[in-house]
Amino acid sequence: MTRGGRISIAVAVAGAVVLAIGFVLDAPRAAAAYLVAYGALLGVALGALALVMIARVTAANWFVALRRQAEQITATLPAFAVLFLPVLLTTRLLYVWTGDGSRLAPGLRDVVRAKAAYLNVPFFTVRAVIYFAVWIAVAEMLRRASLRQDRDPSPRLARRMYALSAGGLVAFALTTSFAAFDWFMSLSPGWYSTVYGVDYFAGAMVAALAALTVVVAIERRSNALPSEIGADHLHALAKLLLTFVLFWVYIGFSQLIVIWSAEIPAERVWYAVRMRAGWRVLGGVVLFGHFVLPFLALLVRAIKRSVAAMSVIGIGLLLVHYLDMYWIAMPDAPYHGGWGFVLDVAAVLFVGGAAVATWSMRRAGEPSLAVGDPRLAASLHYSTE
Amino acid sequence: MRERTWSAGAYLAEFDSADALTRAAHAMEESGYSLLETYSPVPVAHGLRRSTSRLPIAVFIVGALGGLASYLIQWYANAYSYPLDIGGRPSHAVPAFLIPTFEGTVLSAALAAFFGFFIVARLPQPYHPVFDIDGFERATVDRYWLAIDAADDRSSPDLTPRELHRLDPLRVVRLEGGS
Amino acid sequence: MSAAARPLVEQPPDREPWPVMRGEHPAAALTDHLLAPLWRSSPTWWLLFGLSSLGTLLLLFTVTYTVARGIGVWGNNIPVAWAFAITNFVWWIGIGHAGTFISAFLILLNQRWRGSINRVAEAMTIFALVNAALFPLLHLGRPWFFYWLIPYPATMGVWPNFKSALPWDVAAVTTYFTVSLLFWFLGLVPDLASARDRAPSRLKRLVYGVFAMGWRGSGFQWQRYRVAYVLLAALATPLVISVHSVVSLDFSIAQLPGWHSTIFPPYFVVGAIYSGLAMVFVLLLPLRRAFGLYDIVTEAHLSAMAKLMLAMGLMLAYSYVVEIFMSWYSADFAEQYTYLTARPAGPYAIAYWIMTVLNVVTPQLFWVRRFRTSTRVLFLASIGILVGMWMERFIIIVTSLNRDFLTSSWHIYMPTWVDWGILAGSLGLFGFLFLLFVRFVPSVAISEVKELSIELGRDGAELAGAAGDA
Amino acid sequence: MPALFPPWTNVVARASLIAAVVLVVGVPAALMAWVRAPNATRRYEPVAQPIAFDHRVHVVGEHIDCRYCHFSVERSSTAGIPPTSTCVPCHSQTLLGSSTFAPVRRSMEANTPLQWKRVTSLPGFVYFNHAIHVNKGVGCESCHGRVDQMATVYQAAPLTMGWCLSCHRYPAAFVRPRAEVTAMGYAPRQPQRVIGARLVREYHVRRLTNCTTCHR
Repeated sequence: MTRGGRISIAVAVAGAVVLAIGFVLDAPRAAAAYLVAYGALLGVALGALALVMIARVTAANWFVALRRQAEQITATLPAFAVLFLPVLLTTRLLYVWTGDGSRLAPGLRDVVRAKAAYLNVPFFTVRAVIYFAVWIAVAEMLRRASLRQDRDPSPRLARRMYALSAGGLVAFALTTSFAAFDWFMSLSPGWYSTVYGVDYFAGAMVAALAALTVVVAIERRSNALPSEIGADHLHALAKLLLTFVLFWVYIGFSQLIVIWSAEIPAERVWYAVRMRAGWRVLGGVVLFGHFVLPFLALLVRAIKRSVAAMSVIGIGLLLVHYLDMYWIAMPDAPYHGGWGFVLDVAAVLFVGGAAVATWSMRRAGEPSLAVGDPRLAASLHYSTE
Repeated sequence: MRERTWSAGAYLAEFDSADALTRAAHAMEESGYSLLETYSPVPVAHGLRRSTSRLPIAVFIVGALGGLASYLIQWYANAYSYPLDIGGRPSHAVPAFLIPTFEGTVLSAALAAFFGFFIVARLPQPYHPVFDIDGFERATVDRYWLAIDAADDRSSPDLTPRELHRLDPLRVVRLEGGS
Repeated sequence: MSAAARPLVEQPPDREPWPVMRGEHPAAALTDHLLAPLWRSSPTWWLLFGLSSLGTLLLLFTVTYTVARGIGVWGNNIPVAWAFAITNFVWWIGIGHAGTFISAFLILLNQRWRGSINRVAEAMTIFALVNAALFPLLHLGRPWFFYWLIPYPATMGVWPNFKSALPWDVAAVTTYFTVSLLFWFLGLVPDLASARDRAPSRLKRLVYGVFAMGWRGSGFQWQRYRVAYVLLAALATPLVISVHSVVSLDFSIAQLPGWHSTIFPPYFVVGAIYSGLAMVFVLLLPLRRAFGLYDIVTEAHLSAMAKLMLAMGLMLAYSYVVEIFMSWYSADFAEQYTYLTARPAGPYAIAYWIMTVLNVVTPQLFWVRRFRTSTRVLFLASIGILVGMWMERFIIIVTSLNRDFLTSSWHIYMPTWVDWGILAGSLGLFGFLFLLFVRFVPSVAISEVKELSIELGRDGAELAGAAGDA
Repeated sequence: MPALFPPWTNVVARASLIAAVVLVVGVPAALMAWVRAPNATRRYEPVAQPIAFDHRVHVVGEHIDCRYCHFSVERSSTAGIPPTSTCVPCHSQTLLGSSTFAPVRRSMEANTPLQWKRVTSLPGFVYFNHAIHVNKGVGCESCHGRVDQMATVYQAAPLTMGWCLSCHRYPAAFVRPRAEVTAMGYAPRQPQRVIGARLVREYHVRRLTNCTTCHR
């Protein structure tokens, strides 16, 4: 195991200890902190999976050189399946639709009762199992085919990955959306938004591209990647990141303008809570850090081609992605402010540490390039000019 | 470098491929000419030194101003001059105003890019001295031309045509200046 | 083959990929071949032109009748205040999306194969927008006051209400039309210069010369041209997304079940590109045959666009699924009734099921490689998708309105002959404009195709790459 | 072969582009200027009446209050056009026999009203009430101008909607004490700012800018 892997295990253990103490002291707050960290970090893995599949079906040649790094991020999905257990065990603390409805306002009680066929813990669990089964199956099959291709560059494998990606995207779109509905949207069980699944996907794509940028930057520095992968590949990655930053703000704005203009009280309340007091400030920070700043920065060609600048943008976007998830999920979760922030940090350390440890363990010994891909040579010589 | 007018006249050589043009342009530049221009039916990477276009910056600025103007118009109209209470939404309705602001930004930026191009390219210009050359019509079809300003320090009436001939062109033409 | 000239969507690797261009084409012959339709017309052209002129006359008549008598001659009545006109508006403007999407988005992705089809798609965009703009104007009732929607210092002292979607529409559609036109014209300039220099008569040389603006293809012009073209493409791409999003807000910012849904903006954009691609096929396939463009518009193009259409169809199906699920999940009676009863089993159920089958099932054909290149399948599927997308807008508009909150005000909408006449006439006008276009404007981006042919080494010449510093 | 276009076409091309820009900007600008011009709003066009009635003589010369003839202005939506019988009492002594007065005599004998021509007319879709304006302190002069100086009355205000709204939006800038409503050449004794604010409070003047205030 690498040094990085050992450090991340230590970080995860430290986070777990603090989180465990938190559970004893204030279980609902700890559960909420965990869900937010989980949702943000799961997005990175899911986004990476989508990225691998999209790049495959759109014949993005430049991406071949970076494909292995993206695939390795998806290798954390089994860990996320295990890490989902705490969420499953704390549904009673997190979701007000559990239980007999005594925790709900009278008006909401009828609404929740009408959805009981969908919002109940057994079905919730079954669905989660299905989501993870789909994600892990697709990710692992793609990874296995890709690794096998390193030794056996037969077109049969490429064809298999192509078909898997095309079908996988369909399954991915549905499972990811419904996972977002189940795990985050149902935190406020009276509220619903049809674009919510796309919104979660948009955030996940930004996070995955940011994470990939950081990984590529680190590997460039440690010379784990060939020197051909340089400014041009970073440039392409940055352009894609810019696209998804815009996509994220577009989807977010779509949801906002529709709800804001119609002013249906049951819908408006979601934003009303999030546009008050500290949440408003946090929302402003997210808007600025997730859109304004990266948008302006990524317009500049020199920034798109600089490893250092792109690393900063990548790390920054990952942080803001967490804040975005916080702003989306936490106002509906049991939140009391105060020392709870310690638990938020602990949860990030735990989930993040565990994910990074898995990542580092599973990638060990793998070639850092998809050496069997016939397009690799073309991809390495990719030029944005 | 700007668009050339050949007011002092020019020497032109005609080639039949982009490749030949590129080679010729490099050769002439290496032998010390600096006032060169090419004419081709498709964009050719001839490697001639050129200034970076400032069009993107102009487009960014005009776009930003256009967006600002669009927002101010809406603010003036709906929040200042004639506030109307519609659906309980505030008079200064930021989310709503953002939509025409976006459109205004794109429209002004696009107009800047379009007209900016015609201004820097000095078009429309139905007449240009090169059009007086017999057979120059094929420059938009399948012929590639290299032109050297007679005002170039290195140009001379007998040396330059000879140098051009050495590049194996289809022909060399002398364009008289002074018009 | 350079990386830039690959098709958008990957070919199955165990099969020989289709070339994006076939055969050897000397530049002069290629230019003349692509310019040929400008110098002569065929009997087929005259026949189609005559037919579409009749359609245009029908439009002229029905529009004049509508303006003279008022929009009472349409079938609309409260509560179905929006019906055919707005359906046609959304349909046409949706069709107008593929053009800029293909030309602008694909140039950003460096997809050089776009050069074979972008001109047709862009022209289609402009003519679709002309048609689209007609309908809201007529729907105003007093179309001569359209300028009231523009914020100008009026003697009335009032301003448009920018919290309404109507001025948004005006801003979005006029911006889109203007930018599409500029983009189209900028792309045309080098080809118009070729036309000027190849025209058989002095009059034609003069006419094309005026529009070519004195383009002479100098290195400086080409470099700045590419900068401006890429800039316009970069601006047009978010614009194209914004336009149908804004159109979707006409519906979704209301509180009506069936209209009020947050997924509407991306869902409408997807549907727009979907129908637009279908219209590109409907126009391109006959054009390919008539002008003998088989070497330039190859199976690679057809397959890539078919895959794009499949992707759009799947995204559309996703939206349908989420909407239906969410209507149930909302636990709101009106929502549930609209999506689960009124649409699938109400008075317009036939239209609903036609829409679902045509939009969701048709594109599934394109999972099969053979169908992606069969012109017959592509053409018929495209017609089906165009009909399906028209039905979708009709369903969204009419079924949401006709069963009002009060059962006493329920009303069955039926179009009148004027409604049908305007729809048919707008198709006529579209054909009319498009036929004029193919007759007088180069319908393939000649300079781009030539560049591609040089790049692929099919010209005997080698090109070092694109000029410019973009 | 000479070039397709001679050199002078460059000048023509540029000039026509400039002309196009001028047209695109100039035509709407000119139209906007035109609708504000007196010709378009029909301001200052003296309207000939069936009898050569001179407001100057009556208002300045005889100090007759507006309300003497326009009797319903404080009670009704219309200001009231004087019937023939309003003229006769004073004029039974003077002028009644003159040729100028022939229409009045005819009207009196035939018992048919004089056909006065309307000077200030609003479109049918505008609801306008004189009484409310007068009672809230809007002077006759504010809309009708210095009638005391008009030999033949003309429309003084542009009567555009923007003109109406300019007062409806900021009534405090225009209102005057009720006692001064019919005064011509009225000048506020204190700054209008002070008086206006006070009167708006006192008369309960509201800022009525809803569409339905006038378009009912």
